[in-house]
Amino acid sequence: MSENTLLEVQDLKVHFGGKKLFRKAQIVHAVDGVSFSVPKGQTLGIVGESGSGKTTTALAVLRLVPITAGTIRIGDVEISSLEKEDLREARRKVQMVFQDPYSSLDPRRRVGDIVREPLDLMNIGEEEDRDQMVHDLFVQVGLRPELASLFPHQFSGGQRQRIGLARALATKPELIVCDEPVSALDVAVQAQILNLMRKLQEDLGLTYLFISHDLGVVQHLCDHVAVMYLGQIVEQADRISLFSNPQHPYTKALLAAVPKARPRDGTEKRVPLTGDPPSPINLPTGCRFAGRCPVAIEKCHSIAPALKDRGNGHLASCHLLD
Amino acid sequence: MAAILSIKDLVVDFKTRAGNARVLNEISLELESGEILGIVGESGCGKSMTALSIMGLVPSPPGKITNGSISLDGEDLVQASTARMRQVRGGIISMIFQEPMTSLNPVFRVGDQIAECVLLHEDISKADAWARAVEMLTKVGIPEPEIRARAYPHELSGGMRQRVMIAMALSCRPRILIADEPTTALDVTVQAQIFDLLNDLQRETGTAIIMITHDMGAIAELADRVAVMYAGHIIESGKTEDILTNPQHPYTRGLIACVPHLEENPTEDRPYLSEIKGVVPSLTELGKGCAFAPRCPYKTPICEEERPHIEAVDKTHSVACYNVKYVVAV
Amino acid sequence: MAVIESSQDIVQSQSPWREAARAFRQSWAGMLGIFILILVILFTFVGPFFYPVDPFEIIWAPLTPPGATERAPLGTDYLGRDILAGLIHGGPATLYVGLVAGIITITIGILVGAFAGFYRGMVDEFLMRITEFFQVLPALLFAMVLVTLFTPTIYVVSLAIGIVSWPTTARLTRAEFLRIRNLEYVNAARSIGAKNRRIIWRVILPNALAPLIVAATLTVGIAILFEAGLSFLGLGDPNMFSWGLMIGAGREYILDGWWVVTLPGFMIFLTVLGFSLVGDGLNDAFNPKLRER
Amino acid sequence: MTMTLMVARRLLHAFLLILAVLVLNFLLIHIAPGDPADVIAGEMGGATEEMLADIRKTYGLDKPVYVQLGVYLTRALQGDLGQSFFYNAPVLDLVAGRAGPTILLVATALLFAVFVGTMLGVLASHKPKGIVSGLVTVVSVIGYSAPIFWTGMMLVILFAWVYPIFPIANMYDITRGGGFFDRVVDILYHLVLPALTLGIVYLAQYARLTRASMLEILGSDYIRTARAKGVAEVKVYGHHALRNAILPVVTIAGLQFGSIISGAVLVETVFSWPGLGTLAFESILARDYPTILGILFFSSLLVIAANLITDLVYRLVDPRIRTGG
Repeated sequence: MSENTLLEVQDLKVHFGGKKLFRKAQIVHAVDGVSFSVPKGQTLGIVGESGSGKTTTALAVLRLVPITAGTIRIGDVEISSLEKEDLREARRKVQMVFQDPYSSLDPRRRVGDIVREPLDLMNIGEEEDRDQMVHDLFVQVGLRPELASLFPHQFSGGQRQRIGLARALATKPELIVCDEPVSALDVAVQAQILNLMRKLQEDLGLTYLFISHDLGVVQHLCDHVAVMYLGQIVEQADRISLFSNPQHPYTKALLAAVPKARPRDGTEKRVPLTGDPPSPINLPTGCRFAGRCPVAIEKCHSIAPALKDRGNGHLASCHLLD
Repeated sequence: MAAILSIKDLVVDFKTRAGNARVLNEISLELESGEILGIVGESGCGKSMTALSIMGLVPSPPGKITNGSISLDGEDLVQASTARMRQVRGGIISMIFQEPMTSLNPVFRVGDQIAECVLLHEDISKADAWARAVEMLTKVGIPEPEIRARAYPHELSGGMRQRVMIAMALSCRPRILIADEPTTALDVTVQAQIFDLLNDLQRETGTAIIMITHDMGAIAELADRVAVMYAGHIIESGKTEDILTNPQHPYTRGLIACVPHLEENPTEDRPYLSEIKGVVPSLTELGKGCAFAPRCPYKTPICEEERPHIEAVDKTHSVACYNVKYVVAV
Repeated sequence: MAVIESSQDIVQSQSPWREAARAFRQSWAGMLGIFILILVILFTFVGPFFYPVDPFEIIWAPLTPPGATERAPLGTDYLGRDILAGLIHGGPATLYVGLVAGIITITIGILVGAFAGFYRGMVDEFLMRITEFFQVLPALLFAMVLVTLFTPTIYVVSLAIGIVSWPTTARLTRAEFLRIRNLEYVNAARSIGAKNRRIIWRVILPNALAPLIVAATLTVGIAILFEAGLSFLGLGDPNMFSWGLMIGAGREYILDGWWVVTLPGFMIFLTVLGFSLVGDGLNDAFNPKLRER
Repeated sequence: MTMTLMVARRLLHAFLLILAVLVLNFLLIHIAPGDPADVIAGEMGGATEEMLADIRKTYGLDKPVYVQLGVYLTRALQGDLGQSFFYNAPVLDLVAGRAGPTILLVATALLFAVFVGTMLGVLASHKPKGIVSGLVTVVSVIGYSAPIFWTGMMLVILFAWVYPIFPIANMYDITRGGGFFDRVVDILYHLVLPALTLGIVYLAQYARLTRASMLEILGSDYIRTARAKGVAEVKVYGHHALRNAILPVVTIAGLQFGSIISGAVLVETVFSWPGLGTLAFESILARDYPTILGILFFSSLLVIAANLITDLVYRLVDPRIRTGG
């Protein structure tokens, strides 16, 4: 693990389901052997479609879902092996911003209390200073502090996301995991929040793990990008390399599928992917993408390709690149 | 080409506890046969209400069309009888919706839901209607259509369901298809499939499409012309090309600029996104001036005094803004 | 709903509970229910001071109809006891059983439902099997058996009603917990260091409380009906004067004197109606969306 | 998941529930104050020492508790629910003889409540602020709040004094002759008031439930789809919305079956309907424990059976369950 790596995830597996009385076990391989690391002060984006396991990965980093296998290290703490009180303490270093601005704030609590709660629970600062800290957090995320006595339903979606950010910042975390933080917002508000997140990163030296399905947003915000498909990373590279030189057929298809906000000139005819991603319950053998892959060969259906370095740290898993 | 649908000065009011909300404010639109018209805007701008007004499905109460006309080949749909509107809906104008997961009735087979539509509008036997349903499913690219026709909605994926919705909407060969955010709820690769499908079907059948979306990308993919809506007004309209490359209204410019668009060859240089300050105003509290004035960086005193009318800047491009020239200059 | 603009407008905080209280005050059902309950309480708790007649005492000829004598304005029962005195003195016991049984029901129900819904898995499976088992037993028959096997005191009756009634509350609580535990603010609470105990009682429960409060209100009414049913079958506490007891005793004489059963039955109806209406009002108050329909 | 496997699983489940009810009965006998043999004999049976000894022997009451449980379960599963000393007959015969009328009463009331209730609910949902809607709300609150036996008695007063048109007691008129058909008509005639009393409470609830779920469904996306393809309003209500709105009614009706049986106990007592309820009432007066426990067991069986049926019905009306497993 290099000096400035903040988050390191190795061979993470999260499987759901299992034993039930009188019922056959159905195991969902939500995350199936994922490894990545994020350097301090930078942003790793994880993109993928629904069912790719990107959100589960995010939750696993905070230990909000049970981990089946693998290690997660934040700084010098191996968070994946902690339990109970140690885990609770360790969560101070990593916080989360959620997708849905309407369900991520407890509707029965004043927003000031929502932001103050982590300070109380984690015992941060002196009790009498905490009101001031809440005040400062509000200012930091661009909200008027006198609004602290209001309830969440009195705020707009964008403002709620700001409150969510303030809550996440309260424990002074090093890593913030963002699960689609702007996808529920209107585009104009989305820009405000993205800019705020960038500013906070610059001011506080935050590290982000940024989960999104929106490639435009990921390209704008992230330094490194990992592409997930059915619980696995199929390609991972730095921002410029990934977008200008995608290797994996899935990444290529994904990029080609994004509508471009410029007039059609008739030259771009994408190769559309057919069908939907298969379910993470009955996984295909071989490469998981083979069933939809426009260039799959026989081998792809029987042997799973390995995620290998294709030069300059650009990782991709595809037999055709070997 | 002649307009098959023309909306004139349409006004829709909603009674709310906070007062009267003018959801649509003197909307005028023309749809030519065989074209794809995009309507773009943020949530609450009135784009979906425009669609529901055309379909005669404005929820009433609390909503009401208080002024204007919607004429379909010269016939005013606002004045049309309920019986006539039932013929129009699904027969002449049909519609698909944003949420394919909830837009199909969960307790009926998808084939029956399509066949029902055919039976409502054509004098045809049940067996023939079912055959048509299967044929439509084939047309929208559903594999094994005979088997899938017997499936229930929950047995299909989101993309499949949206295809079923399209099959149902086109089953009676309508002249106009209204697509309300048809791909918003879908994954990006599935979204691309639906775009291609709509494009192909449009070319094949010549059905005119009204495409409602918040996504300039979707507009660029499909639309020939675009109308941009803000707070119940159309503030700009024109050819897709012109709107995308040469937007005139400050709001349109902001809407395009605030989205981080995917670039094929990104550089290290990443400026902050440009923002539209503030939030969309509440429709019950609109002043007499331009609805966008409170957020507009170019506003002048007159903007807050009197609402600008939409005026042509050239043959195909119209804008509702007093400061068009100034905006263009900047 | 007011959305705060960036301008300097001052906005009042709107607590969800206070909003609900305001909505409740505007609901005619809720206010009517409160009014009825106040009347009933005044009648049975203040009544004795104005009408000090012993309900067990025989004061006039049996089965005297209402209005026939000034001594018993609402008539007498089959032994010649004053009906009005009975109505006044029968209230506290009935209300007591209703409240105690209601509290037992809600407590067991919330505990079982909360743990099942929060921990899921085997805990859920186990608790739900028990709940299901209790739902299979016809409640009144089960309560009848319990009361017959033990002595029918007011405590046994309350306990029996509580034991047979909790499954509905448990299911409701569980459903709410299952719904809420998937919401993002629960994950948020966990990630800022809240322990399970805090998440169950301080995060999820307050948000599940609205339907539970409605259910609790209705449960008191149901418990009162239950007590009435048991008394009607002759299984009430014979030493406590209650409306149910009057009905049970007068049942045989219904065709000889309609008032013997009708009047205490009406008191029970009125009381339960009060609770039902309050429950309705609360339901409307907690679901503003339904109200606008 | 195949249908047979599903049915097999449900049956196993039902069997376990039956066992659990028997265990509960066993526990109740032993928890009750006094000698279990006395309980089994029945307090009012005036049991002799000889009889008690006999009972102790049959039920193995001198053996360890688990042996006793084993004996009890084996006997019960073979259909031996004990002997009623009060009626001097096997409990099984008593219960079986009275089950028919109760099932008739409960089924009639339930079907009446579900059909009429649903129809009223649909009507009410058409105009959520209209007269029917208001009526449904008022009647359901009243029906919910009135003690069921009291409602029954009010009907008795009404139809015995004011308009004596319906019989107010018993299941048929023994003085009347006639063939099988006449007897059936006579029974139905006697059934009117008890079934009405029992049904009305649930009718009002189902009407209200249907109204609420109709209102929710009428605002859903797929109803908008139906309207967008030109479906007439009558069919939107009666076909597209109702098929979905009926689902919660089926669920609740299944869950409430136990409570309906409880209601039947009271209604039967009011109208002297010769079912399990009157039997329960009589045996409680006589402290005839074996019979009471037998009734509790048998009515639990009815609920379990009803739940199985509900389950199957639900599978028929909701395709999501059918294929979802």
